[in-house]
Amino acid sequence: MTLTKDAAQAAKVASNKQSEFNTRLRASFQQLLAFASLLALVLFFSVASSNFYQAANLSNILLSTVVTGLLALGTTFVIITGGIDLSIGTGMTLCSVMTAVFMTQLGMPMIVGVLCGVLFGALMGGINGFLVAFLKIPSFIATLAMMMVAAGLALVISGTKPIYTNEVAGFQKIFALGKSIPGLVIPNAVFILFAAAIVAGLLLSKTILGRYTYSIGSNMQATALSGVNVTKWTVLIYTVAGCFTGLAGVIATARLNSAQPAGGAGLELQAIAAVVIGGTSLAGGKGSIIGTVIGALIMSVLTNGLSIMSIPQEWQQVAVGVVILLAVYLDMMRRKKATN
Amino acid sequence: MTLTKDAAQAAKVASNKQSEFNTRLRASFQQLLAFASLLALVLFFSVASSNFYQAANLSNILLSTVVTGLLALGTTFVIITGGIDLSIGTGMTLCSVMTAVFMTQLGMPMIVGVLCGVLFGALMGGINGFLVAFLKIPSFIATLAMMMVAAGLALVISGTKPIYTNEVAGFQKIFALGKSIPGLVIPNAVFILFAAAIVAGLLLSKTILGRYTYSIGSNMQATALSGVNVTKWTVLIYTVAGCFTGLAGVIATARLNSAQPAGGAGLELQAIAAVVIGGTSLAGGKGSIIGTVIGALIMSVLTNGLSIMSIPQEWQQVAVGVVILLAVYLDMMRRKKATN
Amino acid sequence: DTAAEAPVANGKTYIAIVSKGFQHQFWQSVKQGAEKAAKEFDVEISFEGPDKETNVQQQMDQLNNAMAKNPQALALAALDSKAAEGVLQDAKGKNIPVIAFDSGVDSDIPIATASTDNKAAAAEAAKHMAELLGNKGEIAIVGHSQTATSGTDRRDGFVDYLKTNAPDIKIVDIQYADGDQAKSTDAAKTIMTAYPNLAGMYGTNEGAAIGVVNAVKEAGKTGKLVIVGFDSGKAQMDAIKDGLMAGAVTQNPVGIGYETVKAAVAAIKGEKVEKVIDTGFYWYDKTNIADPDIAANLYE
Amino acid sequence: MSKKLLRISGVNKSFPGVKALSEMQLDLNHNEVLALVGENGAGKSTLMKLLSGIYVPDSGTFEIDGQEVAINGTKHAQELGISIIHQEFNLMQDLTVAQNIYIGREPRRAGLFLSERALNRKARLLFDQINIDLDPKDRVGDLTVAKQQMVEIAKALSYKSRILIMDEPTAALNDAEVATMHDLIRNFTNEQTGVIYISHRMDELKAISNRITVIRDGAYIDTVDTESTTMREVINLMVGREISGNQRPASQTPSDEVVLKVSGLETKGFLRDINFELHRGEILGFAGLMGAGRTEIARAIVGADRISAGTIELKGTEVSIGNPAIAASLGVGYLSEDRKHLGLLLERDVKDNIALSSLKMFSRMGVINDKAMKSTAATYIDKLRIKTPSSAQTAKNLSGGNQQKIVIAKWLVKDCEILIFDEPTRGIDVGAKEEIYTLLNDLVAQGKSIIMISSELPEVLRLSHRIAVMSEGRLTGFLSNAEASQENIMELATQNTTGAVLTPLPASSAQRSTS
Ligand SMILES: Nc1ncnc2c1ncn2[C@@H]1O[C@H](COP(=O)(O)OP(=O)(O)OP(=O)(O)O)[C@@H](O)[C@H]1O
Ligand SMILES: Nc1ncnc2c1ncn2[C@@H]1O[C@H](COP(=O)(O)OP(=O)(O)OP(=O)(O)O)[C@@H](O)[C@H]1O
Ligand SMILES: [Mg+2]
Ligand SMILES: [Mg+2]
Repeated sequence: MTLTKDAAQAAKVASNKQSEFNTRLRASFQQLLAFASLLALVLFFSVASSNFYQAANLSNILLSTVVTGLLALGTTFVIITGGIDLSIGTGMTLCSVMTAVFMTQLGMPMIVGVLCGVLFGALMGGINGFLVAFLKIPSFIATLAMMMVAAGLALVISGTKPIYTNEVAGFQKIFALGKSIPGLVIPNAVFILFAAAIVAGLLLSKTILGRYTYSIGSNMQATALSGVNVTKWTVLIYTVAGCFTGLAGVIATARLNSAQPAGGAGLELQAIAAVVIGGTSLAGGKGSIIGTVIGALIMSVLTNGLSIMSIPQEWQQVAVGVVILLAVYLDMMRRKKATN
Repeated sequence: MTLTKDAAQAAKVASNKQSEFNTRLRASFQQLLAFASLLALVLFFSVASSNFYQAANLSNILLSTVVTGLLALGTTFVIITGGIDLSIGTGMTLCSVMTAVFMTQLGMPMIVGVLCGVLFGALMGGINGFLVAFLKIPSFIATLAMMMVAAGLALVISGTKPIYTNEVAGFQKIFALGKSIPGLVIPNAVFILFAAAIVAGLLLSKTILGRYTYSIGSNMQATALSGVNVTKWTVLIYTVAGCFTGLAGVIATARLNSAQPAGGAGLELQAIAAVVIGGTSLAGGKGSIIGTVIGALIMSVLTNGLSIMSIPQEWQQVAVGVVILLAVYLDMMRRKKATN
Repeated sequence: DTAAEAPVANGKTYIAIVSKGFQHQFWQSVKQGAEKAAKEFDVEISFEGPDKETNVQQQMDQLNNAMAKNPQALALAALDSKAAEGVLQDAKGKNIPVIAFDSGVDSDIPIATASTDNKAAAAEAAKHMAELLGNKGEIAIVGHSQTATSGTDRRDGFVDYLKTNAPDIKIVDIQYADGDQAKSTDAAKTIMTAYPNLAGMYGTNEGAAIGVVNAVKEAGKTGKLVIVGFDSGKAQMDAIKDGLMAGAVTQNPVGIGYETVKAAVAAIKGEKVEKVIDTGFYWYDKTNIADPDIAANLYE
Repeated sequence: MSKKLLRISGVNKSFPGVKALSEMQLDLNHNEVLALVGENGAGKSTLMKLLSGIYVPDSGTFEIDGQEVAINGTKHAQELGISIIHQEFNLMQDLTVAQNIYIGREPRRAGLFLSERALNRKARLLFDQINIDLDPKDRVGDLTVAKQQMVEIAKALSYKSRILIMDEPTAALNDAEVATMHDLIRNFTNEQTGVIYISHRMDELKAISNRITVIRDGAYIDTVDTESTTMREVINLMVGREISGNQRPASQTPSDEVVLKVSGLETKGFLRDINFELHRGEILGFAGLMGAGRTEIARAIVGADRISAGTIELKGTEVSIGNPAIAASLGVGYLSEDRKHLGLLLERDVKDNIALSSLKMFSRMGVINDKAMKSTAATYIDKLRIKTPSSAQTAKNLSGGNQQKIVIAKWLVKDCEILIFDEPTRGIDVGAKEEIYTLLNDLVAQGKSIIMISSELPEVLRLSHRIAVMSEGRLTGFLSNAEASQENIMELATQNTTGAVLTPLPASSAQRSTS
């Protein structure tokens, strides 16, 4: 090439730097603005009810975010690959049952039981990944089937009865109230959620796995043509996502002191909603963990706030729907502005 | 132009015709094969239980397909555009409540009430379409919000109580048993389903609306740049889909002689599963009504057959999950073979 | 509706009620009873319950939210007593009296329980079924939940009674349909297809019972099966009046709600409350449906 | 002489209803650029996909340095030293330039962790080496088509490959960038390496290739030495018939009637003070360097992008065009430069694509008349020589050039008063180009008006009555056909610029007669 590296060129480089800085600034501004809906909600409820902005209630909100939050973390990976995971709700239930079985019927020590619970989630995720990547079954269908299978198996394995874990030494501590920050009683489970979020964030932004997650979601064929073993990595990504489902199952068990074999269905939509509110695109290729955490918090602040305000429950549903719409719409508007 | 219309050209035209014929043949072969999973299931259950292949039971199966089937018809349109509709389950419930309100509290004559019920569905669909097309909110989020709003409103409007429609003259006939085919008692509702399927099929394959449905799903941007008013057509397509939700609501009301304000959640996943089992791609651009009908039938044959066999319910769920996987997988294999 | 700040602002007593559900008729009737008592005793209440009776977590969140509103008393129908143990301890620590209702709470903390015995009520239904069938024949059950206690108690009470008192009645199938009328209809119809000789069916709540009635109607087998149900509601009462259904057991959900609030008010005032408030159940059929005693316990 | 670097013989490949290659052969020497030419759908891309492990041949042998190889999979092809730039982009839009180039080969720490800094450094080093002006940190989705093409090229060069296959790499580039690319290729070829180069731009074959292999209808025709052959001979081999061409437009002058008047048009990001008029029966060419803003003007006019200032008048009345649908209803059609993303319905069949803009014409009361659609499609399949087994073939199964023809046909069917064609002949073979030129001339003869954006100057010069030249979002001048030459266009195209610097034109195109 015959580019003459003259003053003009230098000027261009300088202006590039400038615009790069602008881009960065804009990006972090965007991230900041993502908080805005959350803050607006918190502010609103704080004004609306004096019971809302109380240490105990804030800890409630965090607590009620834990399980959905963990599920949302895992499913963020899957959604960024362009897939979807409908099995997380009942899958979490199955993991919960398995954790209880491991610890009570198989008599594993607490730590081992917890580990096996998480690994069981990984196994389920791996199966999802296998179905999607090897058999090329659309993730919606593969995980829908897994959702049904997990719901059924949870009932079969538990004998349709709750399995109680009170006897398992130390297990309740996982969910118990910690007192790490003076004045604020924050349950251990919340720390686990944040630790998990940090791990997820690092995985996604700093590792090969994360890079391929974005790459596959952005253009699977091109990724494959570039010599990346897309099949293998897809299975891995789903497996990682499964770990979060497993962890959610463990924590749900610790919270309820028991594995509840029914239910879980519906949680997947909540978790996916949290992910999407957090700015991750269902088309794949785009998304962030911090967004997901904010999304999950928005969901639980909403539910909590409306209930604290003693809004009749049927109106609560309407309100949640409308606020989700608003949050996503405003977020989109802001993004648009930020990029213009 | 310098085209020489010689013998070679003529030969080429002839071979074009030949290969076009082949393409058609292959396409209909595929369509035929889509029945295969369904037939295999029917065959299996007929052998497994002598009670299965009975006129009365077949009519049961058809009957239990009606509501999900109608929902699946509507959502086929939305899915072909590349969207998704999660609001059909609780939306159907809201339409049911509105139909009952129209006919009892507002005292509309039966026919007008039915029409208004369907139109109310169209309105909801139109709102979904507006959110998706004008505000550019991802359809998953828009319809998830609508799902919550509809669930809430159904309770609010009904005062959380069922609304009974026994007094409405002629209304029950809609669902009642017809005797159109000697020997086989087929409820009117089933005819309505098939009529609706035919209308949907014609809309999709023979009209501009259908063509745009495919085009938008195939490449929205290209369609827009081709001078198609994508926004307007998207709203229309969602509105049409909403009509089917409305119709499902009307029929559900007629069947139960009342509008049941709670519930409906979960139906959307069943309907979407039916659509996808029927070969419509969630990526958009591809799909057919006949496939959806077959998909819906597969779902209800499965549920009915397993329960006729008195399989414990928890195992039924597992079996449904596995069979869905198999059906989709085999269908994919067949398609692959058909195109190779 | 009542403003959020009302309990604090005007110093009215506030009682938080967390039930097992809120959408279904049964729970709406409980709510109605509670509201009636609230008016009568001039207290504020809130009434919440999970979307489904399998959502134990959601109920836990609702319990936590209720506690955050600093109620003077807490009323609870626990989906799982052990899961709720933590909140109960919390309430005890804060000296908030806890009243249990519906199927009760398996714990020492509640100072009173306003409930019916689901098992006994189901046994009553079984008794009538056995009588109507002459102690023999094949029957089936359409349940509303295979995990929620109300579902399992109403199933087990029924099954156990027949096992001991009418061993010739064979329960050939039990299917669960979430208390959804349409699903229950489909389930009941498949059962009838699978067991053509079926002589009777039992639905464990309003949705299940009406589903059974619908199924019999749709299958054209009106009058050929003995149907017993649970709960009330207009459709079920109509079915009984029309002779489609032999009868049903009703609990007194309005009474449960009323008694719960009444007990809570008493507890707040430091008055003594009965440990067990049995709100009872009643068998009703064509013959007694209009009796004032019975009618008072039925709801449309 | 040593063994051939690559030798292909007896290769057959069929798709359902199409025999794409039959008994194909080809050989590539060391230190050689072998051009591969043929009409649209001749089988060039298919052959290259066999080489790069995407398709498996039905039969045939491949030898590298005399060693027979069976290529199974893309990764294997890479290991054998074959790297390819596909005709269609294979980029991850959401990743950055550097991330795209080194996907699957990113510098790692502890096997799992990424080092973004090392990655960007590596990319920058590569760009310096091969002298490409790209920022490693730019998101690929934000780049123009031309820049994306550069990313593809950089990616292919980043593999230490011996055989580089380039499938129409210059289709999206203008002459200056083409020259850059040719330099890249010259630097790449040495005693160990060779290049297979596919292009429909005849002028550049002379500039870059050593030999030219011609194929037709999936069969091998001949290989000639570039030095000793004229392009006319190559074209005749290619199409098997005589092609007329290379005249400037017939002296028939456009009328004075102004059909489109753009005044003071600006967009928020880029365009500044755009003023021009389009006359009835005129072809107004738009020339400019990559990123000059031609596409952006077109998009702004049809309402695909928002305008921040300015007015648009159609036949003297001011109009406000909010979206392309309004534009189309006012008789303004826009053919996008990016056929894959903005032009085609890949999953739909040929006739659906052709009829997309004019569905209303093929329907009565909303009901589609499939027969009419089919016969119209057949007409254009004939007219534009679209190579397809039938009008029911799925668009994605057509060759790139034939896909482009479908997109053109779509707008020919629509019957717009004003057509804006953005790089209409991208990827189209010489023969078909002539036919399209004829069609465009026919259209203006009928009184239609055309804006033609093209990066191929000879094409602009040949067709346009007037040429508007752009640079960095501004119109820098208008030239009448008579006064325009490649030189004065380039002068205007680089006027007022700060960064981009005039690059000498490729020898071949500069020499081309423009009589
Ligand atoms: N996947 C496919 N399925 C069916 N037919 C195909 C497929 N891929 C290519 N073809 C057909 O094979 C023939 C050769 O196509 P190919 O893409 O190799 O042409 P090409 O020489 O690269 O043309 P162009 O210059 O237009 O890019 C064409 O007729 C095309 O329609
Ligand atoms: N999607 C985009 N995001 C950001 N900037 C863009 C985008 N598309 C174009 N641009 C910028 O807009 C300007 C004009 O680009 P445009 O595509 O109109 O140029 P062009 O003259 O058509 O050139 P070519 O098509 O040959 O690249 C360029 O500076 C380009 O960088
Ligand atoms: Mg090609
Ligand atoms: Mg351009």
